[in-house]
Amino acid sequence: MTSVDFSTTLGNAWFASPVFTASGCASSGRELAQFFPLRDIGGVVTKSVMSRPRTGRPTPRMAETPSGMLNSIGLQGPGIDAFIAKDIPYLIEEKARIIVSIAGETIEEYSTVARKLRSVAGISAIEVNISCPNVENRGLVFACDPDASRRVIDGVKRTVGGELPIIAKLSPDVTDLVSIARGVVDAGADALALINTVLGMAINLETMRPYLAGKTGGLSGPAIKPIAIRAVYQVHEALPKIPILGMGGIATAKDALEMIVAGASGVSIGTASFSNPTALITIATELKELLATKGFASLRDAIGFAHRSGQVD
Amino acid sequence: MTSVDFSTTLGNAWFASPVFTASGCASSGRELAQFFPLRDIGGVVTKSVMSRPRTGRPTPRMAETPSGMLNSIGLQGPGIDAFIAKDIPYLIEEKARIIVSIAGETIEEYSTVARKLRSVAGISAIEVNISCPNVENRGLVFACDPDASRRVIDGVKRTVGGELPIIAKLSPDVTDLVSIARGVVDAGADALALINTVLGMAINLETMRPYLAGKTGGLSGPAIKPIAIRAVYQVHEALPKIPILGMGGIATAKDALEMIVAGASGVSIGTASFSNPTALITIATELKELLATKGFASLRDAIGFAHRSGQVD
Amino acid sequence: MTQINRNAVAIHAPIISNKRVGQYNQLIIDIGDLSRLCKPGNFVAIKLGGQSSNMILRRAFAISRTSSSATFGGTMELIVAPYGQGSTWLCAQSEGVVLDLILPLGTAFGIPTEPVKVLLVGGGYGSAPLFGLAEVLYARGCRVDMLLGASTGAKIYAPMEGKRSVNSLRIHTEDGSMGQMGRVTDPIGALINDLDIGVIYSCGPMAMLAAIDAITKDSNVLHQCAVEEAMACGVGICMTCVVPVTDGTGAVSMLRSCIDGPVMDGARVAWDKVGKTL
Amino acid sequence: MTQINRNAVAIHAPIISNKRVGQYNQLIIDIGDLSRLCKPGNFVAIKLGGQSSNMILRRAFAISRTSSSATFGGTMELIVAPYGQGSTWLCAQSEGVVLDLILPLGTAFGIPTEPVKVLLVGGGYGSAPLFGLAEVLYARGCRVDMLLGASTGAKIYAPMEGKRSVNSLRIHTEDGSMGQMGRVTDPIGALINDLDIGVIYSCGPMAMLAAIDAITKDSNVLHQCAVEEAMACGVGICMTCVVPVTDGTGAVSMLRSCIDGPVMDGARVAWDKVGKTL
Ligand SMILES: Cc1cc2nc3c(=O)[nH]c(=O)nc-3n(C[C@H](O)[C@H](O)[C@H](O)COP(=O)(O)OP(=O)(O)OC[C@H]3O[C@@H](n4cnc5c(N)ncnc54)[C@H](O)[C@@H]3O)c2cc1C
Ligand SMILES: Cc1cc2nc3c(=O)[nH]c(=O)nc-3n(C[C@H](O)[C@H](O)[C@H](O)COP(=O)(O)OP(=O)(O)OC[C@H]3O[C@@H](n4cnc5c(N)ncnc54)[C@H](O)[C@@H]3O)c2cc1C
Ligand SMILES: Cc1cc2nc3c(=O)[nH]c(=O)nc-3n(C[C@H](O)[C@H](O)[C@H](O)COP(=O)(O)O)c2cc1C
Ligand SMILES: Cc1cc2nc3c(=O)[nH]c(=O)nc-3n(C[C@H](O)[C@H](O)[C@H](O)COP(=O)(O)O)c2cc1C
Ligand code: FES
Ligand code: FES
Repeated sequence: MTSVDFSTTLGNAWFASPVFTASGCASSGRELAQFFPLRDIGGVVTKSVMSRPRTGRPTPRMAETPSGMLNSIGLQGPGIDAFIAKDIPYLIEEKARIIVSIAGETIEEYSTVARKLRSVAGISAIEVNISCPNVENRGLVFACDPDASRRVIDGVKRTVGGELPIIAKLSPDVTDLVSIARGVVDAGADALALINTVLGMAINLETMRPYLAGKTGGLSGPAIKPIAIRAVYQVHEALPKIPILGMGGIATAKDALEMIVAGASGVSIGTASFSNPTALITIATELKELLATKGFASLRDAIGFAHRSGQVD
Repeated sequence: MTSVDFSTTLGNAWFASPVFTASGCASSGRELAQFFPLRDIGGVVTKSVMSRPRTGRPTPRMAETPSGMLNSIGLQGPGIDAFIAKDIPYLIEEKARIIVSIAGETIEEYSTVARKLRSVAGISAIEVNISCPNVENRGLVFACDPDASRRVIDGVKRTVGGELPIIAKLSPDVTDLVSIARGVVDAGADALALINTVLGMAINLETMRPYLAGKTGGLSGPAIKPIAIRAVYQVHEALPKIPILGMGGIATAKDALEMIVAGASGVSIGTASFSNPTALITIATELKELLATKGFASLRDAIGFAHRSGQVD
Repeated sequence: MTQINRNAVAIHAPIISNKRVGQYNQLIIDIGDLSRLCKPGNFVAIKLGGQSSNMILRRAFAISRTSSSATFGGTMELIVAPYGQGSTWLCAQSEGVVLDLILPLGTAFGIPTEPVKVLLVGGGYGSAPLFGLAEVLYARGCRVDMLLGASTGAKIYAPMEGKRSVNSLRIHTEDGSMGQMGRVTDPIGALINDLDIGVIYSCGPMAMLAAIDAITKDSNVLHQCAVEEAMACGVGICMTCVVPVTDGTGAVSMLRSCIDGPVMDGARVAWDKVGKTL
Repeated sequence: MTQINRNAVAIHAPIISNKRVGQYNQLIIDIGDLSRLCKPGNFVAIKLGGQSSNMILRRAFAISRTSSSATFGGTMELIVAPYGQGSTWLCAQSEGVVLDLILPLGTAFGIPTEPVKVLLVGGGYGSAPLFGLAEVLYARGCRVDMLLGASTGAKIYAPMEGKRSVNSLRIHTEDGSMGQMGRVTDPIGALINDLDIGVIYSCGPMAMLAAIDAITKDSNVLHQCAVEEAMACGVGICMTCVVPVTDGTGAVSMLRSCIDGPVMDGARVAWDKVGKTL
């Protein structure tokens, strides 16, 4: 056992471990609980929940790509009421720390969902997934529109008040990620989640059509790790005081450490759990050892270290 | 030998094969010529040349990533005068078809380089690499700025006149690729090259610093193929009449066909040549067979086929 | 709410043999005592391509049969069609290679408590789990008739020893190169009447399953089918593998075929909505 | 303008043996007649991780020695440090595995036409090509002294049979676990005088090469060094592997170490500009 202080904070929320699930990659938590106790990880980031139940996109919803995969789930889910009634109590019973991811099709929907969560006990933070099409603006993804992103976060912040930290989850598919990040922070985001999937497509040469029923899908997995590391590095450089939950292709403890020294205060593990359901535990255990090997007394010392470590020039 | 008509056109330029090198991935052509005759491929897209000689970025200039690589060469090159004096005559002697890629730090520099090329015989097209930092606008990459992209292409078009086709090479690192594409087409681009590398970073855990001396680098290789396919599909859907030179992660004939049915009139092979110097030949041979197997009488019939093929719905 | 198969564990297990059978490979893998927990219909998720693989997802394979022997604690058989990158890699692995597996996963075929007359219908490698199933049904005293189909004869998987538990075996190929020419679903209607079938068990392409449902819909024949949707995780956490299923009230919801399936009640699958927006 | 090694070809060749030697693996590969075209200093570019590899680039390895035998047409030896994903994979491959190679690549050490006194300096696996070089120099009648260094004893590669072509062998380790404690470059100044050295041949980390240059700069000793920059292609088409080199006039340009190197004239490398913006 190493003596590294492994704890981290996102806004005013404290977590014993910096390793979290990624939204949409752990379902309700029950399935992973068969492989490890949910209280052993930093926390469960739940799949993005909307105001009403959703059946999501037709199948095929996935296609594998080199060192990555495309998905187009379309935010299938039970809706916020059923979620609060069934999923939250289960996670509390399992003593899991909970970050609830919320989504919406309108600015108003985000606030509606957030309002229902305000009075629910046992939640540590709200992650706001703004990578959704805005039905009020030609389906333009909120996270790709600086103004819409700000307004979503502003609405959620006003609804939730100052207590629950708000984590704004951004899309990398933008020209100027730093300015989007600045905008949502100005609007009240306490932390940022980087990155959501990258828009991609694969063609099925048997059918000669896009593989996914939804045509385009979100690219995740190791293929996007360099994009994620760059995003975290750039945003941490511009906004060094804002905690970042880093994700995108993390599959090993080394990947997690790369993300942390680039500027992340915690990491989410998504696609890696699909092939290795105990990935979170392996990564956390090895990350702790790796931090010790590299001479860090605490996780905190490693956050953003790549920006500070001795430049040879 | 199959009887598929393998020829393609980019603007008013005709090529016997749709398989080209990618700019910056074939040096001056001499090195690949040791592995196959340059006249056997669609054409050589030369590395982006600027007005003056450049030494480029310090090393390390590369880092491997899962199914991809990052590079930060910084447009090392001999400058347009030496290029015209030495490289063009060599390629002509080898009977290679030539697409000259040009770059600049200012809108003026692009025109200057284009002006020198105007009177050079033996060139089939000019590819304008607008993924360069604009020194007159805080280093903002031209291709990320709709206005600057348009002005570069407009300048080159005015300089070159209507004869040589102009191919505008775009960066995928933008919020709205289609609008950038529309802009450069309005400004006179005859064709588009999609995609340039994706901005990324890798951290060296030995030094705890970014691997590349230039910190960020361009991600290429199979990892970005889904992003490239999506880009080509989206742009072809919006601008079906504009020929596209598709690239990004093509390593096999199947990859090339995916790109073509997504909407590309030709493909450039970049990173794949690094591990397999004869990749262009293998891909071209197998692509021709694959087209026949799939029942296409000509390459032309396959271009954008994924947009037309029977929808099951 | 359905849960992931409660016996599921991740293990490393060696290949004991790998033989070419027609257009398939038959792999025998030493899984020890776990073999007793695998039921016909369950599947295994396998990591493919080795340590530095560019394939980041597991592939699912139906557990064709299990057995226990003196030499090995217990083994399972897989029937693999070498098709794309992953299955081709798997078929190229030789004896002794250790595989990374998660198993058993998914639901199993329901076994009737009393002997009934059953028809097993398999398409392509879909026949694989039917032989293990036939053994169990036969042991229960059921009359077991089997119907296998494929595009061509080499894609029919019907091992000699498998036929022991089968009262009759009919083969249909689309090109007529083996058995009758035609689709495997063509004779089902007649067979139900002639053989007085009570339950149909099926495994194969979704179109085949849907065609069987169309035949059994207005009859008393039960239809237990193993569906096959593209699966990213196999353990219920990704929501890629969903199939539209109707509940008692007629409402359709998207259920995960990796944990609510692969074996499902054919009558409850909303076949007309597979691959469509609900 | 420099050209890629004109003998370079892409081949598939089997591993004949793979043995652990200290912290290295010694691989012998059957390359047939190509062995005659490989010169000390040349390297080979190898594809790693198999068909479905997530490693898309080849790795370069110095050709340590070549030989021809009765059994095999011709072989080459590589000395590989299992370090990251690629080299670990390579070291795990057993006899019979067929590798995908491009060779020979790069420049070779210049061999003096008359016998001179030479000092060969190797750091870590950098000593690998020096034994093959020693054989050639020794056969030319040169007096060959060798100096090897590493952080620790297990990282010294100095095979028994290699010593046959060497008049003296000195070892320096930073932790003192083998030979003298200290850096391999510490004794060079004295040795040049004591042994009346005319040419230094070196291979190892860039910092070691730079340190040797600092010692030889103001002397008459020639310095032929094999540089090592990260290489994406190995055949001159990517421009990742550049080293700053001065021409006659003092102008510095970035030359590709895969085709203008790896062996370069140490005096022409602008050591203070390596890894810096020009
Ligand atoms: C529950 C379940 C059980 C399965 N059981 C088996 C089994 O017992 N034996 C078996 O071989 N495979 C089985 N599969 C399919 C298997 O998981 C892989 O999809 C298959 O091996 C192809 O993987 P790949 O990496 O070779 O091809 P990929 O490159 O991943 O291609 C996969 C794609 O090809 C299609 N495809 C897969 N196989 C074929 C085929 N033979 N002919 C035409 N198209 C095909 C798939 O629908 C998918 O779109 C099963 C899948 C599921 C979900
Ligand atoms: C011209 C040339 C000749 C070479 N000759 C040899 C040789 O004879 N034997 C050999 O083992 N390697 C040799 N290398 C290095 C080899 O190409 C690979 O870089 C090495 O095997 C590591 O690859 P990897 O995939 O295991 O590690 P990767 O994960 O790719 O890591 C590579 C990184 O690690 C650094 N690195 C590589 N090896 C070590 C090490 N041993 N200790 C510390 N850091 C290291 C590299 O500088 C690079 O930054 C040579 C390289 C070049 C360019
Ligand atoms: C199948 C799947 C479903 C996802 N669903 C969501 C979601 O509901 N909400 C969200 O914010 N992100 C979602 N994501 C994105 C992930 O949370 C994560 O940002 C992304 O996958 C990158 O991380 P990874 O490479 O570790 O998977 C989903 C990703 C996948 C692969
Ligand atoms: C080492 C390297 C150098 C490159 N240099 C250039 C360049 O000079 N000009 C340019 O337009 N694109 C350049 N590119 C981008 C490629 O032309 C191509 O757009 C990109 O690499 C995607 O294709 P690929 O995945 O097949 O490599 C370079 C790419 C690499 C890997
Ligand atoms: S395959 Fe992931 S939920 Fe079924
Ligand atoms: S390694 Fe590509 S040019 Fe040298």
